[in-house]
Amino acid sequence: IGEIRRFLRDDNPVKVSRSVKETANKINRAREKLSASLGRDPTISEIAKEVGMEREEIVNAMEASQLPTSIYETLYQ
Amino acid sequence: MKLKNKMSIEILSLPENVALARVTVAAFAAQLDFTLEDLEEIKVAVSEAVSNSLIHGYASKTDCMVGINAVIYDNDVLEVEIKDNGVGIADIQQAMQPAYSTTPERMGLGFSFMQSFMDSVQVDSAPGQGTTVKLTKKPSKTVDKQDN
Amino acid sequence: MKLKNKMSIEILSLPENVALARVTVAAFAAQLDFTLEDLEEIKVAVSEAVSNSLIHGYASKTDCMVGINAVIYDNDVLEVEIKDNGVGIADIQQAMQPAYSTTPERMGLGFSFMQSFMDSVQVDSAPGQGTTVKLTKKPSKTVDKQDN
Ligand SMILES: Nc1ncnc2c1ncn2[C@@H]1O[C@H](COP(=O)(O)OP(=O)(O)O)[C@@H](O)[C@H]1O
Ligand SMILES: Nc1ncnc2c1ncn2[C@@H]1O[C@H](COP(=O)(O)OP(=O)(O)O)[C@@H](O)[C@H]1O
Ligand SMILES: [Mg+2]
Ligand SMILES: [Mg+2]
Repeated sequence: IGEIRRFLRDDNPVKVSRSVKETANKINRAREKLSASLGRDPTISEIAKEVGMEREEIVNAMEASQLPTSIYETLYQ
Repeated sequence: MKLKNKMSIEILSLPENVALARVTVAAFAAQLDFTLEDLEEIKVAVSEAVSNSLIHGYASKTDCMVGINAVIYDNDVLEVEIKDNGVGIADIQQAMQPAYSTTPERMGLGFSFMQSFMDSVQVDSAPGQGTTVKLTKKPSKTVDKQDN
Repeated sequence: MKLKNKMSIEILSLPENVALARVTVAAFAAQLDFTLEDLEEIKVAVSEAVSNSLIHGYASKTDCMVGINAVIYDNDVLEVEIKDNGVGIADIQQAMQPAYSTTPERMGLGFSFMQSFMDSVQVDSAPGQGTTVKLTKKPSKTVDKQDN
Protein backbone atom coordinates (compact mmCIF):
# COMPACT_ATOMS: atom_id res chain seq x y z
CA ILE A 1 0.00 0.00 0.00
CA GLY A 2 2.83 2.35 0.85
CA GLU A 3 4.25 1.76 -2.57
CA ILE A 4 0.96 2.44 -4.32
CA ARG A 5 0.50 5.61 -2.36
CA ARG A 6 3.97 6.71 -3.20
CA PHE A 7 3.32 5.98 -6.84
CA LEU A 8 0.08 7.94 -6.77
CA ARG A 9 1.76 10.80 -5.02
CA ASP A 10 4.69 10.96 -7.41
CA ASP A 11 2.43 10.87 -10.38
CA ASN A 12 -0.29 13.09 -8.98
CA PRO A 13 0.90 15.87 -6.78
CA VAL A 14 -1.75 17.35 -4.52
CA LYS A 15 -2.61 19.96 -7.11
CA VAL A 16 -3.93 17.50 -9.65
CA SER A 17 -5.45 14.97 -7.29
CA ARG A 18 -8.51 13.04 -8.38
CA SER A 19 -11.11 15.20 -6.71
CA VAL A 20 -9.62 18.28 -8.32
CA LYS A 21 -9.86 16.60 -11.72
CA GLU A 22 -13.45 15.60 -11.01
CA THR A 23 -14.35 19.17 -10.17
CA ALA A 24 -12.70 20.37 -13.36
CA ASN A 25 -14.64 17.76 -15.35
CA LYS A 26 -17.88 18.88 -13.75
CA ILE A 27 -17.13 22.48 -14.70
CA ASN A 28 -16.26 21.52 -18.26
CA ARG A 29 -19.48 19.54 -18.62
CA ALA A 30 -21.51 22.51 -17.33
CA ARG A 31 -19.70 24.75 -19.80
CA GLU A 32 -20.57 22.47 -22.73
CA LYS A 33 -24.18 22.10 -21.65
CA LEU A 34 -24.65 25.86 -21.28
CA SER A 35 -22.88 26.57 -24.58
CA ALA A 36 -25.39 24.30 -26.30
CA SER A 37 -28.43 25.84 -24.66
CA LEU A 38 -27.30 29.48 -24.84
CA GLY A 39 -25.68 29.31 -28.25
CA ARG A 40 -22.61 31.11 -26.92
CA ASP A 41 -19.83 30.64 -24.41
CA PRO A 42 -21.33 30.91 -20.90
CA THR A 43 -19.99 33.46 -18.43
CA ILE A 44 -18.33 32.44 -15.20
CA SER A 45 -21.41 33.44 -13.18
CA GLU A 46 -23.64 31.27 -15.35
CA ILE A 47 -21.31 28.32 -14.82
CA ALA A 48 -21.14 29.05 -11.08
CA LYS A 49 -24.92 28.89 -10.86
CA GLU A 50 -25.04 25.66 -12.86
CA VAL A 51 -22.48 23.77 -10.72
CA GLY A 52 -23.37 25.43 -7.41
CA MET A 53 -19.87 26.70 -6.72
CA GLU A 54 -18.48 30.16 -6.10
CA ARG A 55 -16.83 31.86 -9.07
CA GLU A 56 -13.50 32.13 -7.26
CA GLU A 57 -13.56 28.43 -6.43
CA ILE A 58 -14.15 27.62 -10.08
CA VAL A 59 -11.12 29.68 -11.05
CA ASN A 60 -9.12 27.88 -8.40
CA ALA A 61 -10.26 24.44 -9.58
CA MET A 62 -9.46 25.21 -13.21
CA GLU A 63 -6.00 26.45 -12.30
CA ALA A 64 -5.33 23.49 -10.01
CA SER A 65 -6.37 20.96 -12.63
CA GLN A 66 -3.95 22.35 -15.17
CA LEU A 67 -0.90 20.25 -15.81
CA PRO A 68 2.44 21.90 -15.10
CA THR A 69 3.19 21.80 -18.81
CA SER A 70 0.30 23.96 -19.91
CA ILE A 71 -0.07 26.90 -22.22
CA TYR A 72 1.55 29.17 -19.67
CA GLU A 73 4.55 30.80 -21.15
CA THR A 74 7.39 30.39 -22.53
CA LEU A 75 8.62 30.78 -18.91
CA TYR A 76 11.47 28.51 -17.81
CA GLN A 77 10.90 25.95 -20.53
CA MET B 1 -14.72 56.45 -14.08
CA LYS B 2 -15.78 55.27 -10.65
CA LEU B 3 -14.13 52.30 -9.04
CA LYS B 4 -16.27 49.30 -8.06
CA ASN B 5 -13.64 47.08 -6.50
CA LYS B 6 -9.89 46.90 -6.07
CA MET B 7 -7.20 44.67 -4.69
CA SER B 8 -3.46 44.54 -4.72
CA ILE B 9 -1.01 41.75 -4.23
CA GLU B 10 2.73 41.79 -3.68
CA ILE B 11 4.80 38.71 -4.34
CA LEU B 12 8.41 37.74 -3.91
CA SER B 13 10.18 37.29 -7.27
CA LEU B 14 10.11 33.49 -7.14
CA PRO B 15 9.00 31.51 -10.22
CA GLU B 16 6.35 29.64 -8.20
CA ASN B 17 4.61 32.94 -7.49
CA VAL B 18 3.73 33.49 -11.14
CA ALA B 19 0.92 30.94 -10.76
CA LEU B 20 -0.19 32.61 -7.53
CA ALA B 21 -0.38 36.00 -9.24
CA ARG B 22 -2.37 34.72 -12.19
CA VAL B 23 -4.89 32.77 -10.13
CA THR B 24 -5.42 35.75 -7.81
CA VAL B 25 -6.05 38.13 -10.70
CA ALA B 26 -8.36 35.59 -12.39
CA ALA B 27 -10.32 35.08 -9.15
CA PHE B 28 -10.72 38.85 -8.92
CA ALA B 29 -11.66 39.16 -12.60
CA ALA B 30 -14.30 36.45 -12.04
CA GLN B 31 -16.41 39.11 -10.34
CA LEU B 32 -17.09 40.41 -13.84
CA ASP B 33 -19.06 38.54 -16.48
CA PHE B 34 -16.08 36.98 -18.25
CA THR B 35 -16.16 33.59 -19.94
CA LEU B 36 -13.72 30.86 -18.89
CA GLU B 37 -11.83 31.54 -22.11
CA ASP B 38 -11.54 35.24 -21.22
CA LEU B 39 -10.22 34.26 -17.80
CA GLU B 40 -7.66 31.94 -19.37
CA GLU B 41 -6.52 34.79 -21.60
CA ILE B 42 -6.21 37.11 -18.63
CA LYS B 43 -4.15 34.45 -16.86
CA VAL B 44 -1.78 34.11 -19.81
CA ALA B 45 -1.34 37.88 -20.07
CA VAL B 46 -0.65 38.25 -16.34
CA SER B 47 1.76 35.31 -16.43
CA GLU B 48 3.70 36.88 -19.27
CA ALA B 49 3.95 40.26 -17.55
CA VAL B 50 4.96 38.82 -14.18
CA SER B 51 7.45 36.45 -15.83
CA ASN B 52 9.00 39.41 -17.62
CA SER B 53 9.45 41.20 -14.29
CA LEU B 54 11.18 38.13 -12.84
CA ILE B 55 13.33 37.17 -15.82
CA HIS B 56 14.16 40.54 -17.37
CA GLY B 57 13.39 43.15 -14.70
CA TYR B 58 15.10 41.28 -11.88
CA ALA B 59 17.41 39.04 -13.94
CA SER B 60 16.00 36.06 -12.00
CA LYS B 61 17.04 37.44 -8.61
CA THR B 62 14.60 35.93 -6.12
CA ASP B 63 14.60 38.51 -3.33
CA CYS B 64 12.72 41.31 -5.09
CA MET B 65 9.04 42.24 -5.05
CA VAL B 66 6.50 42.43 -7.85
CA GLY B 67 3.31 44.40 -7.19
CA ILE B 68 0.01 43.83 -8.92
CA ASN B 69 -2.91 46.25 -8.63
CA ALA B 70 -6.26 45.24 -10.03
CA VAL B 71 -9.31 47.47 -10.31
CA ILE B 72 -12.85 46.94 -11.55
CA TYR B 73 -14.45 50.14 -12.80
CA ASP B 74 -18.11 51.08 -12.94
CA ASN B 75 -18.24 50.38 -16.66
CA ASP B 76 -17.07 46.79 -16.00
CA VAL B 77 -13.55 47.36 -17.26
CA LEU B 78 -10.87 45.30 -15.52
CA GLU B 79 -7.53 47.05 -15.19
CA VAL B 80 -4.44 45.16 -14.03
CA GLU B 81 -1.12 46.84 -13.33
CA ILE B 82 2.04 44.75 -12.96
CA LYS B 83 4.91 46.70 -11.46
CA ASP B 84 8.56 45.91 -10.81
CA ASN B 85 11.53 48.00 -9.68
CA GLY B 86 13.94 46.22 -11.97
CA VAL B 87 16.29 47.30 -14.73
CA GLY B 88 13.61 48.90 -16.90
CA ILE B 89 13.35 49.10 -20.68
CA ALA B 90 15.22 51.59 -22.85
CA ASP B 91 13.23 51.24 -26.08
CA ILE B 92 9.66 50.23 -25.26
CA GLN B 93 8.46 50.16 -28.87
CA GLN B 94 11.22 47.81 -29.87
CA ALA B 95 10.65 45.60 -26.82
CA MET B 96 6.99 45.21 -27.77
CA GLN B 97 7.71 44.08 -31.31
CA PRO B 98 6.74 40.46 -32.01
CA ALA B 99 9.72 38.08 -31.76
CA TYR B 100 11.95 40.74 -30.22
CA SER B 101 13.83 39.50 -27.18
CA THR B 102 17.03 40.49 -25.44
CA THR B 103 17.46 36.88 -24.32
CA PRO B 104 18.59 34.73 -27.26
CA GLU B 105 16.78 31.55 -26.21
CA ARG B 106 13.42 33.24 -25.60
CA MET B 107 10.69 33.68 -28.17
CA GLY B 108 9.94 37.35 -27.68
CA LEU B 109 6.18 36.79 -27.81
CA GLY B 110 5.18 37.90 -24.30
CA PHE B 111 3.99 41.36 -25.28
CA SER B 112 2.30 39.94 -28.39
CA PHE B 113 0.28 37.56 -26.20
CA MET B 114 -0.67 40.41 -23.89
CA GLN B 115 -1.79 42.51 -26.85
CA SER B 116 -3.85 39.80 -28.48
CA PHE B 117 -5.51 38.64 -25.24
CA MET B 118 -6.25 42.01 -23.64
CA ASP B 119 -8.08 45.10 -24.92
CA SER B 120 -5.14 47.37 -24.19
CA VAL B 121 -1.52 47.11 -23.08
CA GLN B 122 0.37 50.15 -21.85
CA VAL B 123 4.00 50.05 -20.78
CA ASP B 124 5.68 52.63 -18.60
CA SER B 125 9.40 52.05 -18.17
CA ALA B 126 12.83 53.62 -18.25
CA PRO B 127 16.32 52.25 -17.56
CA GLY B 128 16.85 52.05 -13.81
CA GLN B 129 13.24 53.10 -13.13
CA GLY B 130 11.50 49.73 -13.21
CA THR B 131 8.59 48.74 -15.40
CA THR B 132 4.83 49.05 -15.08
CA VAL B 133 2.58 47.19 -17.51
CA LYS B 134 -1.08 48.18 -17.51
CA LEU B 135 -3.56 45.75 -19.03
CA THR B 136 -7.29 46.29 -19.51
CA LYS B 137 -10.11 44.00 -20.58
CA LYS B 138 -13.88 44.26 -20.59
CA PRO B 139 -16.25 41.31 -20.91
CA SER B 140 -17.87 41.16 -24.33
CA LYS B 141 -21.59 41.78 -24.14
CA THR B 142 -23.61 38.64 -23.63
CA VAL B 143 -26.83 37.98 -25.54
CA ASP B 144 -28.89 38.51 -22.36
CA LYS B 145 -27.52 41.96 -21.77
CA GLN B 146 -28.37 43.12 -25.25
CA ASP B 147 -31.95 42.49 -24.22
CA ASN B 148 -32.98 40.20 -27.01
CA MET C 1 13.38 31.14 11.36
CA LYS C 2 14.27 31.95 7.77
CA LEU C 3 11.61 32.91 5.31
CA LYS C 4 11.14 30.85 2.15
CA ASN C 5 8.38 32.78 0.47
CA LYS C 6 5.99 35.62 1.19
CA MET C 7 3.13 37.50 -0.35
CA SER C 8 0.65 40.08 0.75
CA ILE C 9 -2.74 41.03 -0.53
CA GLU C 10 -4.91 44.02 0.22
CA ILE C 11 -8.63 43.93 -0.48
CA LEU C 12 -11.48 46.39 -0.27
CA SER C 13 -13.93 45.47 2.50
CA LEU C 14 -16.56 44.07 0.13
CA PRO C 15 -18.21 40.71 0.94
CA GLU C 16 -17.27 39.31 -2.49
CA ASN C 17 -13.60 39.73 -1.61
CA VAL C 18 -13.73 37.13 1.15
CA ALA C 19 -13.67 34.37 -1.47
CA LEU C 20 -10.80 36.13 -3.25
CA ALA C 21 -8.75 36.26 -0.04
CA ARG C 22 -9.42 32.64 0.75
CA VAL C 23 -8.54 31.36 -2.73
CA THR C 24 -5.36 33.46 -2.82
CA VAL C 25 -4.13 32.20 0.55
CA ALA C 26 -4.97 28.60 -0.45
CA ALA C 27 -3.06 28.99 -3.72
CA PHE C 28 -0.07 30.25 -1.73
CA ALA C 29 -0.40 27.51 0.91
CA ALA C 30 -0.48 24.90 -1.87
CA GLN C 31 3.27 25.49 -2.28
CA LEU C 32 3.62 23.43 0.89
CA ASP C 33 2.74 19.74 1.20
CA PHE C 34 -0.75 20.26 2.56
CA THR C 35 -3.53 17.80 1.81
CA LEU C 36 -6.65 19.06 0.08
CA GLU C 37 -8.41 18.79 3.43
CA ASP C 38 -5.75 20.98 5.07
CA LEU C 39 -6.23 23.52 2.31
CA GLU C 40 -10.00 23.51 2.86
CA GLU C 41 -9.42 24.11 6.57
CA ILE C 42 -7.06 26.98 5.86
CA LYS C 43 -9.71 28.47 3.59
CA VAL C 44 -12.36 28.29 6.29
CA ALA C 45 -10.06 29.88 8.88
CA VAL C 46 -9.11 32.73 6.52
CA SER C 47 -12.75 33.28 5.57
CA GLU C 48 -13.73 33.56 9.21
CA ALA C 49 -10.99 36.04 10.01
CA VAL C 50 -11.64 38.21 6.94
CA SER C 51 -15.41 38.11 7.53
CA ASN C 52 -14.82 39.27 11.10
CA SER C 53 -12.84 42.24 9.81
CA LEU C 54 -15.66 43.20 7.45
CA ILE C 55 -18.62 42.56 9.77
CA HIS C 56 -17.21 43.49 13.16
CA GLY C 57 -14.09 45.54 12.49
CA TYR C 58 -15.63 47.74 9.81
CA ALA C 59 -19.32 47.29 10.72
CA SER C 60 -19.94 46.32 7.07
CA LYS C 61 -18.60 49.61 5.68
CA THR C 62 -17.37 48.78 2.18
CA ASP C 63 -14.68 51.41 1.64
CA CYS C 64 -12.03 50.10 4.03
CA MET C 65 -9.04 47.86 3.43
CA VAL C 66 -8.12 44.47 4.86
CA GLY C 67 -4.52 43.32 4.56
CA ILE C 68 -3.35 39.74 4.48
CA ASN C 69 0.29 38.77 4.81
CA ALA C 70 1.29 35.19 4.25
CA VAL C 71 4.72 33.71 4.85
CA ILE C 72 6.25 30.29 4.38
CA TYR C 73 9.16 29.64 6.73
CA ASP C 74 12.12 27.33 6.26
CA ASN C 75 10.58 24.76 8.59
CA ASP C 76 7.49 24.60 6.32
CA VAL C 77 5.28 26.57 8.68
CA LEU C 78 2.64 28.69 6.96
CA GLU C 79 1.83 31.92 8.77
CA VAL C 80 -1.12 34.06 7.72
CA GLU C 81 -1.83 37.47 9.21
CA ILE C 82 -5.21 39.15 8.66
CA LYS C 83 -5.21 42.81 9.56
CA ASP C 84 -7.89 45.50 9.74
CA ASN C 85 -7.95 49.07 11.04
CA GLY C 86 -11.43 48.74 12.44
CA VAL C 87 -12.98 49.18 15.88
CA GLY C 88 -10.79 46.60 17.61
CA ILE C 89 -11.64 44.22 20.46
CA ALA C 90 -11.73 45.22 24.15
CA ASP C 91 -11.68 41.76 25.75
CA ILE C 92 -9.88 39.34 23.43
CA GLN C 93 -10.23 36.30 25.72
CA GLN C 94 -13.98 36.77 25.92
CA ALA C 95 -14.26 37.31 22.16
CA MET C 96 -12.48 34.03 21.51
CA GLN C 97 -14.81 31.99 23.71
CA PRO C 98 -16.97 29.50 21.79
CA ALA C 99 -20.47 30.84 21.12
CA TYR C 100 -19.56 34.36 22.23
CA SER C 101 -20.72 37.02 19.81
CA THR C 102 -21.52 40.70 20.06
CA THR C 103 -24.01 40.29 17.22
CA PRO C 104 -27.16 38.51 18.46
CA GLU C 105 -27.93 36.64 15.25
CA ARG C 106 -24.38 35.30 14.80
CA MET C 107 -23.12 32.01 16.16
CA GLY C 108 -19.89 33.17 17.72
CA LEU C 109 -17.94 30.21 16.35
CA GLY C 110 -15.47 32.01 14.05
CA PHE C 111 -12.56 31.91 16.45
CA SER C 112 -13.41 28.32 17.42
CA PHE C 113 -13.15 27.26 13.77
CA MET C 114 -9.84 29.07 13.42
CA GLN C 115 -8.54 27.32 16.54
CA SER C 116 -9.63 23.86 15.52
CA PHE C 117 -8.41 24.16 11.92
CA MET C 118 -5.08 25.89 12.49
CA ASP C 119 -2.12 25.01 14.70
CA SER C 120 -2.17 28.39 16.42
CA VAL C 121 -4.31 31.52 16.53
CA GLN C 122 -2.99 34.75 17.97
CA VAL C 123 -5.05 37.92 18.25
CA ASP C 124 -3.63 41.39 18.66
CA SER C 125 -6.27 44.05 19.14
CA ALA C 126 -7.39 47.05 21.17
CA PRO C 127 -10.36 49.40 20.88
CA GLY C 128 -9.70 51.94 18.14
CA GLN C 129 -6.46 50.17 17.14
CA GLY C 130 -7.79 47.61 14.70
CA THR C 131 -7.28 43.87 14.87
CA THR C 132 -4.58 41.51 13.65
CA VAL C 133 -5.19 37.76 13.67
CA LYS C 134 -2.17 35.54 13.15
CA LEU C 135 -2.77 31.95 12.07
CA THR C 136 -0.15 29.23 11.61
CA LYS C 137 -0.28 25.73 10.21
CA LYS C 138 2.31 23.14 9.22
CA PRO C 139 1.61 20.17 6.97
CA SER C 140 1.45 16.92 8.87
CA LYS C 141 4.18 14.51 7.82
CA THR C 142 3.24 12.56 4.72
CA VAL C 143 3.89 8.87 4.06
CA ASP C 144 6.78 9.72 1.75
CA LYS C 145 8.51 11.83 4.31
CA GLN C 146 8.39 9.08 6.91
CA ASP C 147 10.42 7.05 4.40
CA ASN C 148 8.34 3.88 4.32
N1 LIG D 1 9.62 43.92 -16.78
C1 LIG D 1 10.63 44.05 -17.66
N2 LIG D 1 11.80 44.58 -17.28
C2 LIG D 1 12.83 44.72 -18.16
N3 LIG D 1 12.75 44.37 -19.46
C3 LIG D 1 11.61 43.84 -19.91
C4 LIG D 1 10.49 43.66 -19.06
N4 LIG D 1 9.49 43.13 -19.78
C5 LIG D 1 9.95 42.99 -21.04
N5 LIG D 1 11.24 43.41 -21.14
C6 LIG D 1 12.06 43.44 -22.37
O1 LIG D 1 11.19 43.26 -23.48
C7 LIG D 1 11.61 42.14 -24.26
C8 LIG D 1 10.41 41.47 -24.91
O2 LIG D 1 9.57 40.88 -23.92
P1 LIG D 1 8.62 39.67 -24.36
O3 LIG D 1 7.79 40.11 -25.52
O4 LIG D 1 7.89 39.19 -23.17
O5 LIG D 1 9.62 38.56 -24.88
P2 LIG D 1 10.62 37.58 -24.06
O6 LIG D 1 10.22 37.62 -22.60
O7 LIG D 1 10.43 36.24 -24.67
O8 LIG D 1 12.00 38.15 -24.26
C9 LIG D 1 12.39 41.27 -23.31
O9 LIG D 1 13.31 40.46 -23.98
C10 LIG D 1 13.07 42.31 -22.43
O10 LIG D 1 14.23 42.82 -23.03
N1 LIG E 1 -11.76 41.94 13.37
C1 LIG E 1 -12.58 42.17 14.43
N2 LIG E 1 -12.85 43.44 14.81
C2 LIG E 1 -13.66 43.69 15.87
N3 LIG E 1 -14.26 42.73 16.60
C3 LIG E 1 -14.04 41.45 16.27
C4 LIG E 1 -13.20 41.10 15.17
N4 LIG E 1 -13.15 39.75 15.09
C5 LIG E 1 -13.92 39.29 16.07
N5 LIG E 1 -14.46 40.30 16.80
C6 LIG E 1 -15.34 40.15 17.99
O1 LIG E 1 -15.25 38.81 18.46
C7 LIG E 1 -16.55 38.22 18.50
C8 LIG E 1 -16.44 36.73 18.21
O2 LIG E 1 -16.03 36.48 16.88
P1 LIG E 1 -16.43 35.10 16.19
O3 LIG E 1 -15.93 33.98 17.06
O4 LIG E 1 -15.94 35.10 14.81
O5 LIG E 1 -18.02 35.08 16.23
P2 LIG E 1 -19.08 35.90 15.35
O6 LIG E 1 -18.37 36.49 14.17
O7 LIG E 1 -20.09 34.88 14.95
O8 LIG E 1 -19.63 36.98 16.25
C9 LIG E 1 -17.38 39.00 17.51
O9 LIG E 1 -18.77 38.94 17.81
C10 LIG E 1 -16.81 40.39 17.67
O10 LIG E 1 -17.37 41.06 18.77
MG1 LIG F 1 8.34 37.58 -21.87
MG1 LIG G 1 -17.00 35.58 12.99
